[in-house]
Formats: sequence, C-alpha cells, structure tokens
Amino acid sequence: MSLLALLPFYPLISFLILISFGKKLSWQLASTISIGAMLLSAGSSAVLINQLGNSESQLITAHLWSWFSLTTTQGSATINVAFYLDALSAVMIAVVTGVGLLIHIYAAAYMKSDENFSRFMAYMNLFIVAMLILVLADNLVLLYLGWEGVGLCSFLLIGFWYQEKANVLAARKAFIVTRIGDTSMAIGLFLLFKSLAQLTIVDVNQAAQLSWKIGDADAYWIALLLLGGAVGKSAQLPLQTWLPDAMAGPTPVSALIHAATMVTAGVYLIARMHEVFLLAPEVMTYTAWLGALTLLLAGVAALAQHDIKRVLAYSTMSQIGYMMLALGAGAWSAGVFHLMTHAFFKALLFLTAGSVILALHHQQNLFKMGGLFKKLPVESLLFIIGLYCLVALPGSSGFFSKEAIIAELWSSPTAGQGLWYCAILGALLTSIYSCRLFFLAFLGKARGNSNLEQHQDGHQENSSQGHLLRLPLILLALLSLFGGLISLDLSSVFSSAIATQAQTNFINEPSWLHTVAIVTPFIGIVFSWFYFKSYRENSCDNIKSSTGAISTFCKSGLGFDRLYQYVLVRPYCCIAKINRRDIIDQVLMLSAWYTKLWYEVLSASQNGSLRWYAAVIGIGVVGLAGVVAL
Amino acid sequence: MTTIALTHVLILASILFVIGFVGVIVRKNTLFMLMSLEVMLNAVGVAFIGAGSAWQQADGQVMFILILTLAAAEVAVGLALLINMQRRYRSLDIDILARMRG
Amino acid sequence: MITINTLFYLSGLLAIVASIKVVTGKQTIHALLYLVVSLLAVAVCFYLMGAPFAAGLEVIVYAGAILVLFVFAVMMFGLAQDEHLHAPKHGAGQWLGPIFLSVLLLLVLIIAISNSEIQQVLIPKVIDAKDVGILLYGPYLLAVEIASFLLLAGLVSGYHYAKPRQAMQSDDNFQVGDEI
Amino acid sequence: MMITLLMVGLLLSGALAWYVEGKKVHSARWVALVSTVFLLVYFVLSIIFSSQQNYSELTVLTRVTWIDAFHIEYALAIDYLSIVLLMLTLFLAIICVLVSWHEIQEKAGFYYFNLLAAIAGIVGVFCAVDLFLFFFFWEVMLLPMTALIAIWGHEHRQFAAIKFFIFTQVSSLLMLVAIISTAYFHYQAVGQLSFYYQDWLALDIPLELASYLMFGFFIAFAVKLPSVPVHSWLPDAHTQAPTAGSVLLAGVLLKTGAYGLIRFVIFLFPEASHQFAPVAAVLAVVSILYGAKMAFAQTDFKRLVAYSSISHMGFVMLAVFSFNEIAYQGAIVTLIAHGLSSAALFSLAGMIYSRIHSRDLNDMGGFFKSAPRMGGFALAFAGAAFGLPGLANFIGEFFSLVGAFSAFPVLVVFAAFGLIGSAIYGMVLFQTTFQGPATATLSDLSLREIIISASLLMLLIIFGLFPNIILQYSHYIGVVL
Repeated sequence: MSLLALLPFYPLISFLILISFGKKLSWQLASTISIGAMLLSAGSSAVLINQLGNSESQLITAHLWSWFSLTTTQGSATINVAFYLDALSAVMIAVVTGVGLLIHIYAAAYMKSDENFSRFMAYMNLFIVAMLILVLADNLVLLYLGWEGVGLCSFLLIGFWYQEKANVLAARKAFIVTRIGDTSMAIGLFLLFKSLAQLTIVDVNQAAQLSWKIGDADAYWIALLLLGGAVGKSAQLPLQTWLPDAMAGPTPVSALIHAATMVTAGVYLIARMHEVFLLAPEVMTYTAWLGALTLLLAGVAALAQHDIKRVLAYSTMSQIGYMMLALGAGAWSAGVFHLMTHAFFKALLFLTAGSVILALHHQQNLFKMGGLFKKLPVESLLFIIGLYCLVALPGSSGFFSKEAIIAELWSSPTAGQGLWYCAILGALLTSIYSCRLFFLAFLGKARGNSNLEQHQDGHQENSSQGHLLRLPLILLALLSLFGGLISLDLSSVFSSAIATQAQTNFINEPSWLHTVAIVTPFIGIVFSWFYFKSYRENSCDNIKSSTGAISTFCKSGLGFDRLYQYVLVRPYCCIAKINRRDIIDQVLMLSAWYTKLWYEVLSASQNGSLRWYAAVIGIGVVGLAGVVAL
Repeated sequence: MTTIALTHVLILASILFVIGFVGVIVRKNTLFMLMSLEVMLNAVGVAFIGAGSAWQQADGQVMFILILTLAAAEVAVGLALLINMQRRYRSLDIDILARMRG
Repeated sequence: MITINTLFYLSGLLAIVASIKVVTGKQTIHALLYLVVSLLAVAVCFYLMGAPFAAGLEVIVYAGAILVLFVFAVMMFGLAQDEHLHAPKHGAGQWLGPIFLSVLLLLVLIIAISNSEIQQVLIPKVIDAKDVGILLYGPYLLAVEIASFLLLAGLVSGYHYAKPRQAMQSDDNFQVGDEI
Repeated sequence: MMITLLMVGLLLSGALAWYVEGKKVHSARWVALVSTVFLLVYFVLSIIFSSQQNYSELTVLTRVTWIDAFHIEYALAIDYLSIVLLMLTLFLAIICVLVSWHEIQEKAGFYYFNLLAAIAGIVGVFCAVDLFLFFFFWEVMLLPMTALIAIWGHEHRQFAAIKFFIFTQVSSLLMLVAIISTAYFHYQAVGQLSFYYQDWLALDIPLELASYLMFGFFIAFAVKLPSVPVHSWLPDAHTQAPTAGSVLLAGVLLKTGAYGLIRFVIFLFPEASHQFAPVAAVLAVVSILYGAKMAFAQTDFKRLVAYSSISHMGFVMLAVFSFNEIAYQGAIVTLIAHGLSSAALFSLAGMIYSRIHSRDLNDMGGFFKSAPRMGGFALAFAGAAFGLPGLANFIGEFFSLVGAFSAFPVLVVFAAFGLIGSAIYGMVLFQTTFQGPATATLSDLSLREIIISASLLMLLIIFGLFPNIILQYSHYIGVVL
C-alpha cells in the first residue's frame, strides 16, 4: 500500500483503539496513541508533499478498492475508493495534519482532566480521518462521504459535553443546518451525474470543459447547488447561523473544526470544482457577493459579542467570507492561500483563547476579563501575534494572503469594484473588532472576581501540562508570522483558470488601490484606540456593555436565528405538533368509527328488555299499518 | 231485530287490543303483562267472532276456539315461568331479566 | 229502550272499562277480577253477535279455567312486597308515550277498517255448536290436532318449569332450563 | 427442494419448539436459535454449492400440480432478488430469536412457533411463482404475525393487531380479485386456466385491463410497503408488536411489498406500470416527506422508527417506479439496508424498554453516561437511518435518487428534502435518548445484545463500504429490466 493510501488509516486505527478500550486507557496511553497517529499522518503528508514536488505529473494517486459502479446507457461509471493528491489537496492535507497535530497536542493537555478524555481524542481522530478523506477523495461521492463524516464529528464534538441542554441543541443545529447544504450538494451530484455521467473529479472537470459552454444551464445549476453545499459547511449566508452556537464545544474543537479545517471545506469544494464554476460566471458572482455579505455581516456581529469565542467565531465566518470572495472573483490561489494562513492564525487565536479561558476557570465573557496582559504575558503575546495576522498588518501571513485577495478584486470579471469596497470595509471592521477584543480582554483593570493567582499556582505544579499547552501555541505563532513566506504554487491545479484570467487582466487599476488596502487596518486601529478608550483605560470594576437595540441586534447575529425560528423551525414544529396523531390515519379510522357507531346503536337496541321489544313491535305495526292504510 | 255494525265490533276489538298492548308495554310486573296479553288475545277473539257472524260462517268461531287453546297453553307455560322466576329472583319485575344485552 | 245494539254497546263499554282497570290495577287479585268482568262482558257481546257457543266457551274456559289458573298461581306467589315495589308510578310521563302510541294504533286501525269494503251489516243469524263442530272436525281437523299438541306442550313445559329446583338440579338434562 | 425443505424445516422446528417448551422451560428459544442458524447456513451453502451457479434468471426449483381442477401448481423459483431477500429473512430470523431471548416469558413455545411460521410464510412469498400459491403464502405469513402482535404485544396490542389484519386482508382481497381475473383472462386467451407466473409473462393483456389488474396488485403491495395514504396500520403495529415482531415487520414483512411491486407489478404489467409511474412516484415522494415529518413529531421511540420506515420505503417505491437500472439496484440495496438498520433500531428500542419499561422519549435522556456502548451503537444506527455515507443505507438512497433523477428530476429534488427530514428525526431520536441530562442509570449492553448490535452494524458497514457484494447480484435483474 502506498503512503497516500495509508494516510487516513493511522488516525482511523487510533480511533478504533480509543473507542473500543477508551475507559481502560490511562491519559498517557490515550494521548500517546492519538498524538502518535497524528504524528504519523503529519510525517507521511510531509513526505508526500515532498514527493509531489519532485514528481513529474504533479500528481499522486492511490486506488484502494472499487466502491461501486453506476451503469447508464452511456456506459458504466466506476466510483472507487481512491485518493488523489495534487497541489490543492496537498495544501489541505498539510493544514489538516499539521494544524491537526498541533491541536491534538494542545487538546491532550487541555482536556486532561475530563473523564471522557479518550472518547474526545477518538472523536478528534475520527474527524481527521473524515477530513482527510474529504480532501483526498478522487470522486465526489467519496468526497461526500468525508463531507458527511466531518459533519458527524462536528456534531459529536460540539455536543461533547452532552449533559448540557444548550450543547445538545447547538450540536443538533449545526448538523441540521449543514445538512441542508449537504442536500443541496447531493442534488447537485445527481444533476451532475445525469448531465455528464461522471462523478470522478478529474473526469468531471474534463467532461465539463468539453460538453458545456460558458453559461450553460446545467453548469449554472450544478455550480449553484454545489455552492449551496459549500455555503452550509463554510457557514456563509444564509446558512451561517450554526457556527456561533457551535462554540459550545471544547475550545480545541473550535480551533480544529470550526476555524482551521472543516469550515474551509466549502472553500476547498469550490476550488476543487473550479472548472465547473468557471463555466458558470453568474454563480461565481453570487459566490463573491455571498462572501462579501457574510464578511460584512459577521464583522458587524463580531463587534457586539460578549463571549470571546463567539467573537472569534464571527471572525472566522468573516475570514471565510474573504475566501469565498476570492473564489468568486477567480482568485483561486489567493483564496486557498488565505485558507492556509487563516488556519494558522485562527487556530492560534482559538487555542490562546482556550488557555485564557482555562486560566480564568471557564470564564468566557469579555466583560468579566480585562487586565490579563500583566497576568498572562506569554498568552497575551501569542494573542497579539494572532490578532496581528488577523488584522493583516504588513509582514504577517494574513497580510500576504489578504492583500493578494484584495488586489485581484478590482479587475476581476466576476467581482468588480463594489466588492473591492466591501473587502476594504471588511478589513476596517476586522481591525476594529480585533482591537475591541484585545482592549477588553487584556488591557484595563481586571474585572470580575476570578482568582487567577491561585490557579497560576496549580498551573505551575502541572508544568508538563503547561508545556504541552504552550508548545503548539508557539509553533502556531511562528507559522502565523512566517507562513506568509511559504510560496504556494497552485498553477498546475488552476491552469485553466489562469488561462481564462490572462485574457481579461488588462483593466487599468488605479495606483491608490494598494495604498488604501495597506492603510485601512491602521485606520481601524487608530479609530478604536480612541473610540474604545473606556475599555482600554477603565479603572472601575464593571463596564457596561451597551444594551441598545442595535447592539442587541448585532449581538444576535443580525437576527437570522430569530428569522429562521419564525419562518422555518416554528412552522415545521407546529405542523408536526398539530399532525402528531396523523391526519391520514384519523381519516381512515373514520370508517372504524362509523362501524362502531352502528354497532353501538344496534347493540343499544338489543337491551334485553321485553317491554322494549314489544314496544318496537308496536312501532313496527304502526309503521306497516300506516303504509297500508294511507 | 236490529243489527250490529261490523265496524263497531272491530272498533271494540281494536280498543281492547290496544288496552292490552299498552298494558304489556307499560307494566313491569310480569303477571300483569300476562293478563294484558289475555286481554289482547280476547280482543282478537272478538274480531274473529264478529267477522264470522258478519259472513254467517262458523270459521270465525273455529278460530276463536283455536285462540282459546293457544291462550290456555300460553298461560300454563307463562305461569310456570313466573313461578320459576319468583322462586329465583323473589320478584316478578320483568326488567330484572333484561340481562341479555346486545 | 233496550235493543241488541244498546246491549252490545253497553257490554262493550263494560269490557273496555274493565280491561282498563286490569291494566292499571295495583292489586293482582283485583285486576284478575276485573279481567273476569271483562271476559264476561265480551261473552255477552258474543252472544249478541249470534255466537252462543263461543260465549259459552268464553265463560267456561276463559273465565272459568284460565282465570282460576291465574288465581292459583297468584296465591302461590305471595306478592305483598313485590306489588308495593313495582306498582306503576302515577307520573303522567310514564303513561303518555304508550297512550299516544295506542291512540295512534287505534286511529290507524279505525282508518284501515273504514277504508276497506267490509262495511256490511251483520245479519242476525245464530251459528250454533253444531255448525262449529261440523267445521271443526271436517276441514279444520289438522288445526285441532295441532292445538292438542300445543296443549300437550303447554302441559309438559308448564310442569317442567314449575318443578321445584332441587329436582331440576339433580337432572343433568335440564341444565339449560336452570339458567332461566 | 431446497426452499421446500427450508419452509418445512422452519415449520417443524417451530412445532418442536412448541412441544419442548412444554417439557422444559426455556428450551424453545434454543431450538429456535439452533434451527434458524442451521437453516441460514444450509441455505447459504446450498446456494453456493448448487449445481446451477447462475441465478440471474428465474430458476424453477419445484413444480408439481397442487389443485388439478384449476391448474394450480406448487411452483417455487428463485433468482438473485429472491436469494438476497431470503438471506436477509433468515439472518433477521436469528436476530428475532435473539431479541426475544428474555423478553418472551409467557407461552414461549407458541411464540416461537408463530415466529418461525411467519418466517416460513415469508420464505414462501419470496419464492412462489404460482400466483395462487403466492397468495396462499401471503396469508400464511399474515396470521402468525397477527398472533405475534395480538398475544405478546404492548398495551394496545389487540387494536393494533386487528388494524394490521384488516388493512392487509382487505388489500390482499383486491389482489385476489386481480389474480383470479388474470387467470380468467388467461383462460379466455389460451383456453386454459393458469396461475403460473411464466405463463402470465407470456400473456399480452390489453392496456386498459392491465391497468386495472396492476392496480389490484399495486394496492396490496402499497399497503404492505407501506405507502401514504395507506400506511397507518404500520405505526400501530410496529409500536405495539413485541420487539421481535417489530424487527420482523420492519425488516422483512415490508420487503414483501417491495418484492411484490418488482416481481409482479413491474414485470407482469410493464406498460401499465409505466403509465402509472408518475402517480406512484408522487405517492413515494409524499411518503418520504410525510414519513420523515411524522417521525419527527413522535414521542414514542418505536413509533418514530416506524414512521422513518415509511419514509425509507418511499425511496424504494420511487426507485422501483423510475424504470432505471441504477434506481433498481438502489431499491434492492435500500431493502437490505433498511432491513438491517430498522431491525437494529427496533432491537435497540427493545433493549431500552427492557431497562426502563417505557418507550416514551420524554422518559429518556442522557443514557450515554451510563451506557456508552449502547449510545455508540444507537448513534451508528441513527446514522444509518439518516443515510450517513459509509453505511449501507447511503448506497441505497444514493442509487435510488441518482437513478430516479433521470426519470423524475423535480420529484427527486423534493425527495432529497427527505434527507434533511431524516437528519432531523435521527438527531431527535439519538439526542433525546442518549444526550442531555441523565435521567436514569442503565446497565450497558450484555454480551447477547452486543452480538445483535455488532452483527447488524458490521453488515451495515460492510455493505456500505463494499456494496458490490449486493450490487453484483442486483445488477442482473437490472439488466433484465
């Protein structure tokens, strides 16, 4: 078996061991197994990426077994369980296994005291399996398998602390909302198969180029339906509502699944199917607009959040909005590049936030934090690095990737100037909410009554745990700072896209574009320095969050939850409740009721009373004689 | 000798019959039901005799004799049943026997 | 002036009143006596209609034999408490329905009778026992035989049902009768 | 001979179980277990080592005259469709015996006799090619099933049993009328009465008559399948039946409806079915969505699963009536997968019932804490119910929908909403029982229960990852279609 074929099997074996013997394993053993499996995966993916660079065809494939074949009149399409590694999936496996490994290490320390530790690590491993299958799948059905698999793992991990009702509901919401997107994707697959009789990605892309022209109706619908899937998974408008609630899961989960990997699966899907999307320029425009709207909406919502993890969740949503924007604009490489750098710095931010939360005894409310800079200097520094990248200040990895996206927007045929302004506005929002977050959490005076020092002592005793917590953070910080220097060469994947783009790239761009893009974050920082002065300098014990209508509206994610509650959830539950007894059954049972009615009437007449019988005879005689006489 | 209108005879028979019938329906006492039954049978007899004399035929009286035997047999069986019932339920209330419900 | 007609109407009226007393009576013995009266009145009617044989039978068999049977049976019961318990209540509601029904029946019968073409006049001719006997043992012989069987059946079943219980229980064949 | 032996074996071992239970308590279940295992092994071996290796076409095994006056024959034949369903039946027979192990304490001997007799009837249904014989077996399987519900069921068992009986009986009378009419038509056309399947295939029935005849068959099978609007016997019967009864009903009995649709409705009346297909497809989609929605509304564990069965069988009907090889394969895989997954869910319901003596979801919650193994299996089976890829149900639904898409694209889009609906009820089922605050402490699975759950899950995973095991057989009949 080739190295590629084995890649998902290390975590799979680890998952099976942990889930079967979970209760019996000690912390050391369980964490060694799961981290070891991740180490093997990360090592093999490093080797594979190296091999890929050296290979002629820029392609490594591995065929495991033939899954099934679909026979049509045009012939038979065989769907294999087979893996396919090219530059795009290489980026993804690097992120999945690399960031995954670091988060596993962190998680092993973070979740040490949990009684279901090995179950947690098993789920994390299973997630890595599904994610690897998703990114490596050589056909869309296998991709769908991974796609659903990560959804299931996300569900399991959000609801990991299943005894809390809120977590359970958040998990259910995440699963069902993404399932809506998945269904759209499934319909897309049916249409794709009907139209092309192919489901293998390479064949689909080839056949699409051959059999469709630009703007073909089939291409339009397929791209739109696949976009629906991507929107669901990547928490974009209008299916974005699950992501903030998903923060109910343990923090490493938020870092791994809801920031670094799974939520970017939608981006990966679109990038993967870019040849179909290129044939449907309208859908690319939709993608760009959805991305832009999400970006702005999430930025505004992030401004009003109280929970540190929810701020980061909205920030993730908004950054994925950037990626979608990039994809919609045809800036494929830039989008994938931002995916990678975002994985680094957002994982860093989440994990650091996790450390802070742990240090504060699971206090997540920003208004109860403050002044942490002095108490947790290392974490603060790491957080600053993360925010530095998020805001995309020059020199950071985020800078390189975000600038690359913004640069391509102005002249893109499917995007245009309006979207460029959106992106700049988004960057401004990003810097403002980042500053607000930082000021609230780390500057000013300590609020709330968290007995931090006492915990610090406990922290010192458990130094191995502390090291395990900090090691991945530092590595991620380094990646965030210098990840921008990694040069991604995705030209082999996006060759056709580049070819089409080359023809249109002659629009004149004003010279001030880049300057504005670079300066924007600084404007945001300067603005917040003055606007959030109270947060920065406050000395009182409590600062009030604004409770105005707009603020509350933003805090609730611009009311989408409530809208869906009224438009979809309530009616569905209501109909279900009304019809619990099954109206059709009731109608059919009417015949039984009718029969029973006659049974009762007739049996009541047979009451055994002789006088009654005699009277009935009399009635009968009257009736008969009446008929005869009259 | 004046004649009696057949109509009047039949009306008499009807009245008697109806009285008996009302008795059967209304009375709960089985003995009274039996007596009412006798009244009804008797009314039928009146009708037969009346008809027989109207047509100057003896058949009406033959029928009356048959009704008489019927009444005798009926009373014999009925009273025997009543004795049995009285013995068993210490009552002649017919509704006690209304156990044979549909 | 007393004619056959007036006699007939009088006795008919008597029969009706007596019958009403039978049906509405409270005391069994009184009711039985009213029944005798009623039967006798009817017997008078029979005679007036030219059927002396039937009138005789009415008096002898009905008023004589059957009613005596009744009286004996009533004497066996000892119905003191039963009479008291199950006497008809004097609420009008209880009577209203049956009376309405009966009146209706009566009306219908009267209409039926008046509509048909049997409105002949009775020709007074006495049909005596001889005529009846000739007919009875001629064309109606079979009916007579059947009537005799009927009487036999009445005898047997009357005996059976009126038998004391101990005797019945000893006899397995009469388990069904035991249920009654 | 093979199938006859199988049926006789089932009946005899049932009778034996009945007899020995009278001699020694608890011996009946051992007899039943040994005989079902033995018969499954016997059947598998005799298929593998039979002289004829290829059952891609209907192969007549036995054909002797039964009632000479009407030319009714005792004719049995199998092809891969029957073989696959027979294996499912015999496998689930073992599961049925295992799930009733401790549950049935009263009249156990008679219980196992009924169970095995019902299975014998089902085996007959899957093999009979004389239509009168088919009807005979159809009734044979009905009676013991009714007895199972009526005697060993839950609180409203009499009602459920009578409802089940009346629904199936009335519909099968329609089928009887259709059978006799077709036989009479054969008499008019050929000059001889015949109930023989192959004779009927050769008949050329005028379209108008064929539509009526097809409708007669269709009603009977639609009730059994079941399809909205004649589904309402199913929730009651499934809920009230004992665990093994539910397993048998959902796992196998519903499949006889699908089998009948394929074998008789589609093959005997192809043109009429083509004409009828849009109506049937709409009914199927309504079943899918309605079943999913109703499942969501239930508070009774077994009732929820019962409604989900209606939803899944909608996929089968949609696939069968889209006249497409892929869809057809999907229908067969769905039959198998649903047989396994619903059997698993009903077994699970039985296991929970044996612990907390309630089927009400409001009484459940947080079982994961005390019974994590059970929770894991429950999640896997719920996943199978909502079509998680990697499990057999996904293959079935995917094939059905892909195949049906070419025939009814719009309807398939609506049917795909059933995937969302199934996710909703699957989540409700799993989360209300196993997540949330713990309401009770359960003992985790016993060895017997682990064997039941693990064997079902193993098969689901194997068929999900290597569906070619089934597809290679279903392929043959798809080609015929």
